[in-house]
Amino acid sequence: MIALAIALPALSAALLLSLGRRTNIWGPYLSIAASTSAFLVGLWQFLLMTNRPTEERASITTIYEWLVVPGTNFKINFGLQLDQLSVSFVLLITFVGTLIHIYSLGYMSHDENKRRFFAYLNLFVAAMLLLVLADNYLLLYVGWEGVGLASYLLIGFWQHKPSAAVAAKKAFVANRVGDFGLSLAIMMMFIIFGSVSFIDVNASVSGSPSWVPLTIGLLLLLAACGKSAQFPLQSWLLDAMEGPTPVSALIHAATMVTAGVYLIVRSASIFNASTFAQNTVIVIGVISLLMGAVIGAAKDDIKKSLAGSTMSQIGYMVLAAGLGPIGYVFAILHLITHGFFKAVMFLGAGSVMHATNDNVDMRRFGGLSKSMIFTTITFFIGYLAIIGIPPFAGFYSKDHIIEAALSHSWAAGIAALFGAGLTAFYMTRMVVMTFFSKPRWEEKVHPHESPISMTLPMIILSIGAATIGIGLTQNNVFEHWLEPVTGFSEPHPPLPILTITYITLGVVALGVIIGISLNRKIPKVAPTKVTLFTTAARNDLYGDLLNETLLMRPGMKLSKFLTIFDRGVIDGFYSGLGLITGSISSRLRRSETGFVRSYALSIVLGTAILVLAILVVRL
Amino acid sequence: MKLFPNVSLGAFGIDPWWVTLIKVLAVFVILVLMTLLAIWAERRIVARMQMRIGPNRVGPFGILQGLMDGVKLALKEDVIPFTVDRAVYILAPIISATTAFMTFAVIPFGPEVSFFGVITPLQLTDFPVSVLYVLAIASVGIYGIVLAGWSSGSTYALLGGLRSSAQMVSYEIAMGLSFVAVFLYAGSMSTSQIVAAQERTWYILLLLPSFLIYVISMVGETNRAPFDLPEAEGELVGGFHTEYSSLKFALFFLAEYINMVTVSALATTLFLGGWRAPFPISLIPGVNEGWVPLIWFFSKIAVFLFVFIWIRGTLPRFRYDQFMNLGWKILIPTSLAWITIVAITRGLRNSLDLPTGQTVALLGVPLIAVALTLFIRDWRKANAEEALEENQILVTEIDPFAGGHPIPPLPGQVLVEQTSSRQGITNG
Amino acid sequence: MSPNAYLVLSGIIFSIGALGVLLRRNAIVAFMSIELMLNAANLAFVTSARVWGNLDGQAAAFFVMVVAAAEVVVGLAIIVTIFRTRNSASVDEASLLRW
Amino acid sequence: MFQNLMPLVESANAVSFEPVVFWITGSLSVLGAVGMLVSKKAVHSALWVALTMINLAILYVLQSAPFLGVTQVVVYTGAVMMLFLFVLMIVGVDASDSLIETIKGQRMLAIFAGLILVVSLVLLLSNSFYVQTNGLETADLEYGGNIQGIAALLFSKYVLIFELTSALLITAAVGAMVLAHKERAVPRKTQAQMAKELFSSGNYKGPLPSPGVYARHNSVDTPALLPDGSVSQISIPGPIIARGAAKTINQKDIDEVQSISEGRGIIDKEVEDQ
Repeated sequence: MIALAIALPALSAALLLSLGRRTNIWGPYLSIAASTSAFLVGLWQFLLMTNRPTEERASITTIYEWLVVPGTNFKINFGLQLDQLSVSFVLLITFVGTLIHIYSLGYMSHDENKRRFFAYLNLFVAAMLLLVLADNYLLLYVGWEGVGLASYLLIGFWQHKPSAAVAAKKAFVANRVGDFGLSLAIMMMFIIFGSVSFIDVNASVSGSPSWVPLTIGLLLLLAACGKSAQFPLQSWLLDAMEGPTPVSALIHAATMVTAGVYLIVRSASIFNASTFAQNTVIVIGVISLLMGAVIGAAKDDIKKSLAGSTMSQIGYMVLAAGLGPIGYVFAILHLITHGFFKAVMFLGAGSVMHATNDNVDMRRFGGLSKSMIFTTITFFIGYLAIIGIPPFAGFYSKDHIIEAALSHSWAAGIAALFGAGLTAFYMTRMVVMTFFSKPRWEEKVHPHESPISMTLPMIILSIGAATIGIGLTQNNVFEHWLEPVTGFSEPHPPLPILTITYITLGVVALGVIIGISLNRKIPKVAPTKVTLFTTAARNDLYGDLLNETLLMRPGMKLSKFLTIFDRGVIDGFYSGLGLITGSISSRLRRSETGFVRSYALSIVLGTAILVLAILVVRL
Repeated sequence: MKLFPNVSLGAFGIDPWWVTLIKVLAVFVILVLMTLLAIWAERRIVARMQMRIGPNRVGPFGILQGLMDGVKLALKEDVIPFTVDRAVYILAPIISATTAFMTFAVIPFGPEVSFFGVITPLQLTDFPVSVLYVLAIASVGIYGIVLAGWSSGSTYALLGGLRSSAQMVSYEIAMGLSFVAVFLYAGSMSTSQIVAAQERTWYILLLLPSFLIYVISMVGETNRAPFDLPEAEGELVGGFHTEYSSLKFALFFLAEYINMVTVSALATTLFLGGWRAPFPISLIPGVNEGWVPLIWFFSKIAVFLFVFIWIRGTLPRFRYDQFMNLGWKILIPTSLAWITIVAITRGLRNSLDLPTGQTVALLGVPLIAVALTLFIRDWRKANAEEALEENQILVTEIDPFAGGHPIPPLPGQVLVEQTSSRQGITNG
Repeated sequence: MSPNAYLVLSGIIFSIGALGVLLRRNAIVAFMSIELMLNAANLAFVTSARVWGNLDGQAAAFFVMVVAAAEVVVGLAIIVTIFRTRNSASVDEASLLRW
Repeated sequence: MFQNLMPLVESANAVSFEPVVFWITGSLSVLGAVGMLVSKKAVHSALWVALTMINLAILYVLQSAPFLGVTQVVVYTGAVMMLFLFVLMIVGVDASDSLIETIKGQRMLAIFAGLILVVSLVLLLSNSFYVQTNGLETADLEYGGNIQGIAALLFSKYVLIFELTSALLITAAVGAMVLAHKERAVPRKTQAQMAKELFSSGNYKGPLPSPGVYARHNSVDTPALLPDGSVSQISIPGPIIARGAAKTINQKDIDEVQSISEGRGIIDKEVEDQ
């Protein structure tokens, strides 16, 4: 049944891509219908699940036996695991996905390749659902690559722009680095555990020597870093903003980039078994969360700024996931709330771009609240949610993460707290620069509200962003919901919880105030006389440089060496083989005289010898 | 599953050696005599048809003329041209004559008779595949002609040989196919069994199409007029035996006449009830017993021989391509269709126990209907084509620019005045 | 009479046929040799049928004949075509397909 | 040849005619095979093969396979070998092969291989593979005879093969036609067209009119007159014209020709002369 949720979008994508231009008219609607029905299927499954007692909620459906190696007991099923964790994802993906489909209808209405766009969106939904529903790592890997492909296609959707094409390539390559880790991890599981299904791996990880979960965990972390744009593989995310904004909202904010967090949470047993791996996760999370916030604060491009924010928020999730049982639930909770508020803000940004002739420079915005009332309100709700003002969603998730971090270590806690302040700062900066302050747009720009198909998803998402946090944390309902899958233990922070909350709110307020006060006067062009730190932040904190020096140059050197090695030694060996074969052949082929009778002679000789042999044996 | 009763050829192969020897001699003598008579008859009858008298000097009515001709041929100088392939050249007429004699071994002359106290059938021998044997020997007989043509080293002879063998091979197919219906009805390929199976009804009545095809192909098979193309003297001089003379030529001559007798005898055996008396006479008791049937048998052969001669005196020679067309495009397809019908009829009768009459009605009516519709359709088509040809002189006018793109007129069409359409173009 | 005599005869004729293929250059004669080999095989079939006391061997021989006929038809057509283009029926001259 | 065998065939197992026939026909068939091998002319080879095949047919009949025996003659001798002869005559009537070997070592190796084959086959096959002969009497009687037995086999057990073979045959026939077919670039000329071409070239191909036709003198130097009275230039041999010896025509002749062609008859010579 749940397979339908995957099959429908996949089928729709296949139809739209294979039938081509003739589906131009009805294609987008089919696509929306597929996505909606996937959501309905997910919802129904969810309702069915809630009606069952806790122990019976998880289920695995084997569609068919996928890979069977005869003679061994190795076997991989094409199985779908529907449990509390995956169903949460299914709902998030399909719900936000459907809304963004609808949004795209308005946003992409003038694009002539709309049909292709929708096909890719469907492809993404199908792949993402496969990723979260897979019951083993290999099938997850299929979905993982599928979303990578969809992401690549969508970032490069406007391939005619060189920047978009390059960005797509960059995203693809950066993701490959992560995928390399995932594939190695899967191979290790296969070798060590003899199985790649979640259940078997969970069962056998506890009995294995300590280096096993450590290695696998680090490899999985590498994969998560690639997919979720965490340090040091973060640089592609900012460039990915070259894609259409709905894509940024859906893939590069709400869903795909969180796949890394899902992977870590799904592999909880592995990380639980290795403290070092867990600590690495925390470190990565902290670095990413601070880096993202700093980048977000320095960027003038609204989408890039939001991207930095995404990186930062995912840093929070990774941090939470690294905290172990006390953090998994909050990682997922933050993931969901983030899915809503970040989506609404991206959609808002898209709406703003729509209104200002696709401008993304915040220095050319300002005062848009007067002409775009819905956008402003929904964006503001998202803003309140992300900086963590109660009762908006972000407050509940982020506050819990900070508590959990504090209960793990002071360092992590304070970093998280600092990150919250930074978040407040750059978000305030963004809101002020965009919606308030004086209008700085160009002459020909006439800001206007977006059509209903765009505002409606924003409104729905903003309602979610406002209410979902309180809804999910009421009576610890989400903790209990996820507990059977991820496990949960109450964090015990060194300070009373209420105190922490107040401190957090204080830090946030400080960030807001700084943000407002620093942005009283906004120059139309970014000032050049700035501190070294700002320059670094504007340059993504030299993430690209880091990648270049750490990975690219040594990689190129290695490649060059390998090329020489390949040409000289390996090719030499095989060319030598070829030469030997060739020279033998050119001598042997002389026997092919072209005379039928010579060939017949060899046949008859053979027959004669055969008969002779029979004779000898009989005698 | 037994479709047919056990065939018993027990009467054959048990003769004492001297009976067999006498039979062999008898067959040989009869064939030679028949040849002599046939030659005489042919000359006399054709002469009569051409308002001449024919040979009338040697013996009463010139009846010994054939013998005299033979003696004359034997006494002539035997010329062997320089370019021949000697061995084959000599072998060829021998093959021709030998095979001609051999065929007759399986022809039944009559029922079982008392032969100096030995009860034996009036037939040299018989075996389950006698008729096939006839075909086999006939196909070997072609070698004589081909080899004669080849070994002569002369273009005329070669072409004649090739023609004649192509002709015989082609007509052998039609001939073989015409046998199939007989086999289906008789349930046997042995001549004596086939004659036995015709005790009540002769197959000429049941299988008339087969009979007609056989008669046509037997004329072709024996290279007789109007199918005597291999020796079409206007084109090929004497055909394959152009270079032969004296006794060798006599052998070919002999072979041709023996073959005539043989195919006639085979036709008699397969379609005319063999040695049985014709219908009203057959009611008289005793006519189908003892030595009497020899009369009927030889009368039937005589009738066939007369037909051979008659045709020769009447019909002009075919052109080669027409002749081949007749064989391949008419006789063989017709045979095939006919065999199919016969097979279905037999099959229905065997499996459903339908009497032949009902089967024929069951199959025949739709078949005739189909044939009629096809015929009417073709006839109409032909009429329509004829009308079309007549109407082709009708001139129609076409506007070359009607479709916006100029087109040339078809035959019989003329262009309308150009000015108006030109104007149309410029205005538009 | 022992059936082995027939088999030996079949073997001898088969060998002569094989030799014919090896020694004769005329394509048509080579072809005849192949027919000879097939005939030898047929003789063995017929003999075996008699030895085993069932007719399957004869049926097999029958099929061999039919297939041989088909083979001859096509083979000779090929020879004629080759003769038309190269004006020769020697198997040695059609030797372009070599190194 | 055949008919005298029948008694032997019918009781082949009982009467010891079989060895006699076998030794005669067997020797003949080997003779034919060897003859094929050594004949210079392909036609001779074909005849030798035909001899072998006929003898093999007799051996079939001898071994209770009368149907196969006859089929052998019809198919192999009558059709296959005849086809060979046809082709031989098409591709060169008097082509006689040189028996000198051109491939180095071929003959020696071939004979070597052939010897091994013959010797080992003979040793192998004479070494009693089959100890006893069951004979076909019971098998034949089961269906009522040899032909019926083969027919029953062909149309029951081997019916699929039978159908496949028929498909093969028809394919082969079509294939042969395609192979032997010569694509014509232009349609073949009819006899009438060829005649027209011949004469329309202006080069007169018919018999020349004899000199002196419609002329006063029946001699070579007198030109013939055509029915309309004009002079036919080709009626006098060229050398005579070249020598200037040709007679001229006077009006009287022309009138007379016209008179003849109009049916008024010859103008009385004597009257005219006077």
